[in-house]
Amino acid sequence: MSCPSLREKTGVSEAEWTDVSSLWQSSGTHRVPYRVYTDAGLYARELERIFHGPGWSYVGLEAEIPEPGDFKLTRVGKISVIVVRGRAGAVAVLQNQCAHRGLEVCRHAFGNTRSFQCPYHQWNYALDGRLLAVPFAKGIAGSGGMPDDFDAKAHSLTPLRVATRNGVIFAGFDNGGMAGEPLESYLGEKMLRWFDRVFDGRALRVLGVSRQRVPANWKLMFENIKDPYHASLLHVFLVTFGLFRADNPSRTEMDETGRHSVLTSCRGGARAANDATAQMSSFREDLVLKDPKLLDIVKEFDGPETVVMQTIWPNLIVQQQANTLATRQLIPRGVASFDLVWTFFGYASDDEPMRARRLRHANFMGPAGLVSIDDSEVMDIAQRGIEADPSGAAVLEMGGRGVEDQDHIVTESAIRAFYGYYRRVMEL
Amino acid sequence: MSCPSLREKTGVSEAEWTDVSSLWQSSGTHRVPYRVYTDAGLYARELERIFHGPGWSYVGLEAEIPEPGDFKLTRVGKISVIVVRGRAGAVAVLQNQCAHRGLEVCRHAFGNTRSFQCPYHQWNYALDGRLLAVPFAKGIAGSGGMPDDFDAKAHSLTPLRVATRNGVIFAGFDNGGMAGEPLESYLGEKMLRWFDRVFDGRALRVLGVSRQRVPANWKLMFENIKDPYHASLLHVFLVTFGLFRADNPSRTEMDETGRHSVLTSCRGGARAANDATAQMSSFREDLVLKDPKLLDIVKEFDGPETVVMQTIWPNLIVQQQANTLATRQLIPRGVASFDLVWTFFGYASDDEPMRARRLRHANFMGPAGLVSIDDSEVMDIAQRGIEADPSGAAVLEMGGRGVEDQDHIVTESAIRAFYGYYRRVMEL
Amino acid sequence: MSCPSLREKTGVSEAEWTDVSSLWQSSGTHRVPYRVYTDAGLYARELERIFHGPGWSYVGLEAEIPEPGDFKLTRVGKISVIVVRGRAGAVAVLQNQCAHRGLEVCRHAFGNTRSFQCPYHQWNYALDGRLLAVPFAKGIAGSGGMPDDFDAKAHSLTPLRVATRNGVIFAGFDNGGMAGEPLESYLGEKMLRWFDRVFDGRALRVLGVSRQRVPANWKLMFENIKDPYHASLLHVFLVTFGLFRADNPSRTEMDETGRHSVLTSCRGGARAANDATAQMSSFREDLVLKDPKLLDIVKEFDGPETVVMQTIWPNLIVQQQANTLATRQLIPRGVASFDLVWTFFGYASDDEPMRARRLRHANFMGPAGLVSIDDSEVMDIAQRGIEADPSGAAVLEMGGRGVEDQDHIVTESAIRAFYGYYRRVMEL
Amino acid sequence: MTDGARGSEAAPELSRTELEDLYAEYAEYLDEGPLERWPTLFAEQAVYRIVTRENFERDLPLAMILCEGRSSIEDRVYAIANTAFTLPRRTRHLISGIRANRDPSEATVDWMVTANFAVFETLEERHTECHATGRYQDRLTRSAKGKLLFLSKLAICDSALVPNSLVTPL
Amino acid sequence: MTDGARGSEAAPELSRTELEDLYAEYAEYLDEGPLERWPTLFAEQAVYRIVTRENFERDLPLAMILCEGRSSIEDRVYAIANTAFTLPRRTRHLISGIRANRDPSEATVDWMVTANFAVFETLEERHTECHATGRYQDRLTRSAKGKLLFLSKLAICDSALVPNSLVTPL
Amino acid sequence: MTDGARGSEAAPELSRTELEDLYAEYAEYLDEGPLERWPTLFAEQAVYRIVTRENFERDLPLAMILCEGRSSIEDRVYAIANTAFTLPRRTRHLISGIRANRDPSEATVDWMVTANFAVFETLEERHTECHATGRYQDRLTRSAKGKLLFLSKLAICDSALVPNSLVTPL
Ligand code: FES
Ligand code: FES
Ligand code: FES
Ligand SMILES: [Fe+3]
Ligand SMILES: [Fe+3]
Ligand SMILES: [Fe+3]
Repeated sequence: MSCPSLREKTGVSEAEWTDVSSLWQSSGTHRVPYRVYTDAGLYARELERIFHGPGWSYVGLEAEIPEPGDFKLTRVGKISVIVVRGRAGAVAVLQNQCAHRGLEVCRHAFGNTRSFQCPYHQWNYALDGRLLAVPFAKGIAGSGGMPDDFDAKAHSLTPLRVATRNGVIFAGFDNGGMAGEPLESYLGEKMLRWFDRVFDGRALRVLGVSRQRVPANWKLMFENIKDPYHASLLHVFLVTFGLFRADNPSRTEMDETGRHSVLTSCRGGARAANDATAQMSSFREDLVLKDPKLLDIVKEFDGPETVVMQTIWPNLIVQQQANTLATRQLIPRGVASFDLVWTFFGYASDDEPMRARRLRHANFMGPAGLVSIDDSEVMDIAQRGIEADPSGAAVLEMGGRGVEDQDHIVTESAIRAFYGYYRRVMEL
Repeated sequence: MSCPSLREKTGVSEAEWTDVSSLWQSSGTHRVPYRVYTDAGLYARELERIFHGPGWSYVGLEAEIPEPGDFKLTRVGKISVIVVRGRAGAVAVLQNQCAHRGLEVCRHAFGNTRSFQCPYHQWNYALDGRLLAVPFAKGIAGSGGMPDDFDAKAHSLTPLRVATRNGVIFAGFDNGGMAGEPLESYLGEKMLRWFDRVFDGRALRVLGVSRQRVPANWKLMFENIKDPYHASLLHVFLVTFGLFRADNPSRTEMDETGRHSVLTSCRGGARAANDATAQMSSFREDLVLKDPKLLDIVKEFDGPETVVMQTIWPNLIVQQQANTLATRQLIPRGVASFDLVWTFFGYASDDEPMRARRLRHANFMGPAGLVSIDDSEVMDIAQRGIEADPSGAAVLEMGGRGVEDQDHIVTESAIRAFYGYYRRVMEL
Repeated sequence: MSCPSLREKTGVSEAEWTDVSSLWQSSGTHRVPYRVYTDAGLYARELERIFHGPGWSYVGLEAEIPEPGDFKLTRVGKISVIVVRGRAGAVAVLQNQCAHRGLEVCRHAFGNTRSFQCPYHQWNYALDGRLLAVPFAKGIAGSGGMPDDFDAKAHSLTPLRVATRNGVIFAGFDNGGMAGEPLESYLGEKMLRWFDRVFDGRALRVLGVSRQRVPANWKLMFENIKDPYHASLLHVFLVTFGLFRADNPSRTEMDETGRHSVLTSCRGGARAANDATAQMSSFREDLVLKDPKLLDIVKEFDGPETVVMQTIWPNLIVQQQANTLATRQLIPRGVASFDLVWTFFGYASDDEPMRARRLRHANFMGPAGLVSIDDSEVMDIAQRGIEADPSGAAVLEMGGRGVEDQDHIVTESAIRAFYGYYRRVMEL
Repeated sequence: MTDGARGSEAAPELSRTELEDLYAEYAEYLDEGPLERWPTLFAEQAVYRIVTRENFERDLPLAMILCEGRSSIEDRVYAIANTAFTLPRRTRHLISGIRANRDPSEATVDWMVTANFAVFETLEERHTECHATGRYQDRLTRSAKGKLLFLSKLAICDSALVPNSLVTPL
Repeated sequence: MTDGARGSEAAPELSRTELEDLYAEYAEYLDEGPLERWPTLFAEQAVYRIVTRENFERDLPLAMILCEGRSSIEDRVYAIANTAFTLPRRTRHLISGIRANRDPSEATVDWMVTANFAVFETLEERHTECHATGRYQDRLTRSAKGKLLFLSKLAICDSALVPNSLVTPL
Repeated sequence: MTDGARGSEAAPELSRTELEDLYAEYAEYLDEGPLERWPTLFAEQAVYRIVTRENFERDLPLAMILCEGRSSIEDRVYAIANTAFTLPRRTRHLISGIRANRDPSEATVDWMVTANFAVFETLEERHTECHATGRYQDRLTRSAKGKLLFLSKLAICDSALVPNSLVTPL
């Protein structure tokens, strides 16, 4: 093929298929072979077993589609799905692929509709996916049309199983007829406690969506959030203003499988330098904001925690930092790319000052976030560094080699736990 | 490799090589597995067997290269070829690859030349491809040069076999010395009748070329043209102004192999609503053009047909709609991309009003066509919908499951016939 | 995956893995199968055996990093490396991959530093690559930190072996503990003579760097420089102004392995037309520069040679043409792309007129070079011509089929010698 | 100090800002909408054409869009909005190098204007891409009421190859 | 011959060059630096926001960057330069179709200005790419000393999808 | 109401349109041709240079194109058209943020002008791509006859990495 563009010529993907049986040289997960971030074959297996597999994927908030007929588009793994509220108020999640010839029947990120109509031949689907109408199904003037044995019921938009909890919507594919584990047991008791801290049943109000395409393997995002160690070093902004510091009381907890985890931290009062800050070249004692409104933080949850970052396998991060709340959804876009979709929200009961505060604190996060930008930049050079020579392995020995909960930040325990579960699911 | 661009990182091609023996789950072609639109291995086989195989590919019109030395560049499959009129007036088609070290010897889309000279070492080729001159072939001052046994005759620009009919040029590669079926029997009697309707021997006048790169598998283009069902639904413009309607007399005919087909329709008089239009949400009774010149159509061919769309395997569509005539050539550009090259033409004998009319009717077609834009947009989301989950299959049951000619538009018969031939050629 | 961009959809890479045992149909190298420019599998083998293999790769000039702590980034094959001058003045070459989790620790093309600090967790490395500090390695307040048996010495930035000669820096990976051939014997006596002609021990002064990404396989660049035949035909500018002409005394020399070579030519006085120019359609007797300063060339090296172009396996070209001196480094960027990095230099002892002259003569070379632009353009259509149909082979019979030194330009001997060595290394 | 278009003696009535504003409005109506305002920038008899450089240089008359008169331009707008099926998209016109010359062939108050354009397009789930670049060759006139209008507008695309569809006019 | 912004009678004091220069300086301080000069183009109470078209059209208030007042803009500049970890990059702002209208809602000397922008970004070892395109909706005012300043600036991005990070303001 | 370049008292003789037209002509001659007209925009002793930001910031003198005087610029044009082998291509220059300042170092009537540029390139069978973005740092003067000319022109490319060849000047 003659390449259509100079740029593309350089894009030759060096799919380096690995002999999976020998990929992981050691037991345990204190080493992670770099091939897991670069191998196209492993990525295909991840899509199949993890994203399109038996678990539960986050697909949105009920507050995004409050009215009957409201819908949004998103993806479970690489599969496009419509999240839609039916006439009776129930949420359905439908594969966005026409049963006739495969078109995306829905093209709008958000909207409201009475039914989904494919543009090509106007096959029309109900909000629960049922095929309602096939134009000219009976032919015209006695000619043509669909065969008599055509069964419309066998040609719906494929529905996914759906579960919601306190306004958060999860979905999953049916794999061999298995209905999937109930959402609550999937999350597990330990995780539910933290999940319910933010999603406590109060009505949510969506503030907006941010989307960024990160040029890195999706697992690097999960590692990042499961890694309290980096937060105290990379994020000068956090550290300097005491939003997260190595010497703040912190915990890392995992569910029993290791796939989910939560990182919590409790902001102390003083910004003083001390033993720990001495080890942080990130700490800048002299830094003062000209506009202190940004650090006007109001305590709104029970307990001492001021930061709670929860990661839910395989595609969700729930963020509470200062008064900014958001879900972050991961959509894999190839072995070396993923979309990070941030849905910032507050509560319907927020007063105007709180709403303004949440919007102000949103400056910390998203594609231009004063904190999160450090992470998107770091993931870029992580992927580039690894791709240049994927023959090695990451060293995950901070806080030992185990996968237990920890009550400090000097640990990579949650990442090791994550890869423990990953190895089992991927059979690596 | 460190990727040079953010964008490219997302372009990891997930070549999903299929076990071809189990690809097609059923006999017949009322199901088309989505892998045929996404699988890199099948695409490679298509290039080999279909585009670079024993058939005839359209490469242009004689009117594009009227004078000796006139040439144009195009592609047969992915192979670049020069279509050139020789000194004596005969058309040759030459592979655009220098016999020395493989350069494209010709870089201009159109032109006139006395010979083709490769820029690198100025090897010079005649208009029939013969190697005429190798600079310094005899060396300089007794040193160097080509070996005595160097046989210039073995180093020409590879000529393709060529056939023309009424000003239309076809070419093909020699496969194992087989000269290929004669063009007329390749087209077959049934198809020749329609081919000769537009190409009746009158001199043609080229009005211009349009090119678009469609982000979809090439077969989706053929399906589209072989699909009268969609035209009455998708194309609101056509339907509303009666240029094509489900209740117009229409026919679909195939050659005996099923690879070629023609779709004809006869515009009725009235734009009234009726039974059929009741089924068309596309019909807009109220729509009136402010400038009715666009619908000033003059009958110019015998017979009642007002639209004739012919598809000729593997890369040509001949279009007659209103007074706009064009060939559309398909050039595959990878498994998920093809170029569509439109050559709009009229007859040398057209008077000025007819020429103006053809140019005006060209608004219906091309990359910005009031009608054809619907198709390029639909193909985009067809490919995207299929790629998201290529595990399924298209359902082609409109008008039954057979491959016979039909005298109505409520049928996918021609597409089924196309895939019948495709399965045989591809051995799927 | 749903492709994020129209463009990318066309970029499906058709990796055409070749059965290497049957790739080269003939003995010798007067034919070069086109697959060597297009096959992703062969490219992977090239990276492994050639670029990341036991030889010496050019990585820069000492004059680029004159002071302790000065560093530059470059690549050996696809692996990112830091070239850095240590405190004591010695040059080290370090793999730019953090020993913790693989990030590029250095992001700047050039700079000066006291140590390399990874941004993610601030692991700190000395200029020789040793891991100096791991923040919180001992934990905080008795919790966390690295295991007791963590051995910092086992987690340095991987150093490459380094050799310098007269200010030119080469590096290579350790393969199975082999230290590599000494640089001088690697270059060989014949090549050293020419190498030392430009790099004679005088201090160099860097004038600047140019970089271009060429959409072609890297070997096409080497072929180009090893090909005196093209220079007298393609480069009208050179020929017309007598900077290089077929009838000038010229030589092609190879080292004994065939991997390195040098092309020399001696500019004659007169610009007159003669027998040889009669064969050159490139010669334009009438062409006169309005500003003759460009051709104000000063003889500065012993011997009659006015042009010396040396190619050193696998990634260096040393250029002396008129008074412009440069190294050209090749960095492969996929099977169909490479970066060409030009470092233009003079001598620290140059007076101002010579410095001005070198900058003026730099107009001949680089991405906009009056001469070299011909080559980058030609390589583009070489790659495109070959990719369109990689089933054939290049014909390299100019000057016979042997690989001997030649004392004229009408030869492809050096290219044949190059591929002779290539076949041995690649076991093709 | 003066701010005349070239040949300011001959066409004293075209100010820099008026000229810039016309092109700014042109881009605004296409990029921000409502698209229905776009035809109001054309004279009633205006001819609007988009052609490729390839056809233009070969003297081939084919246009990708050909509108003969403002009615025809309005029909195109209506069709884009109402009859055509198109994916959600957004365009962005950058126009620079706007240069006016008094039309020497006309006794009326007309100007020949040329400019360079780059049009970017953004589709759902995709990054913004350069969709077309090219050259405007326009003629301006004034309505009876003095409003500056396009008497003709020709957009010449540099690329012969359209990235899929050309929906929004250039 | 005149060179007034539209409605030149009402706002005779805004010259074409002054308007162009403000946007030229805006681009210069972001692209060439020093970034510290960029806040000097804003009024003390200025609000600066970058939003996506997607949120804007859905009436969702989220901004990717929200600065309420020049102090807040200065904090953002300080953070980019001093606390954020970012890869070496360079941006290039192309701005066209700058069009000023007298703000009808204000008695003070204010203008509403709209313009189209395209911002390109260049990273190490990569080619220059289009990073964002979109629309400015700005309000200008004059300082006591007569300097033209942004009273508010809203950048609406066409794409909802940022290519990795948004470091330099749009 | 005025339309002066900045410091209009000091340089009353440079109108906005004259400034814009110079850059419009510059782009036109490069993009539309004939290329032979391009050197006519330079003063006889004009220096024209294209450098990368990388070399510029490291104070390295190398230029990708260095022309010392209009003769040398004419030689470059001649070579592009007559001696160089180049593939068919078309460029498109978008220039914005043109800002003139009176040159404080000169007694003569000179201006320092800066602007941002984006240059797009289109090759056969390929889509239009962004080829380079960057910054102009120019000095203008007037010929004896009053024609505005480049006394020097420096184009600083943002990217250090050229997409294959740099054929048409920036
Ligand atoms: S493809 Fe959806 S209706 Fe035909
Ligand atoms: S490659 Fe064509 S002449 Fe050498
Ligand atoms: S990845 Fe480098 S310090 Fe952690
Ligand atoms: Fe972080
Ligand atoms: Fe159609
Ligand atoms: Fe050369």
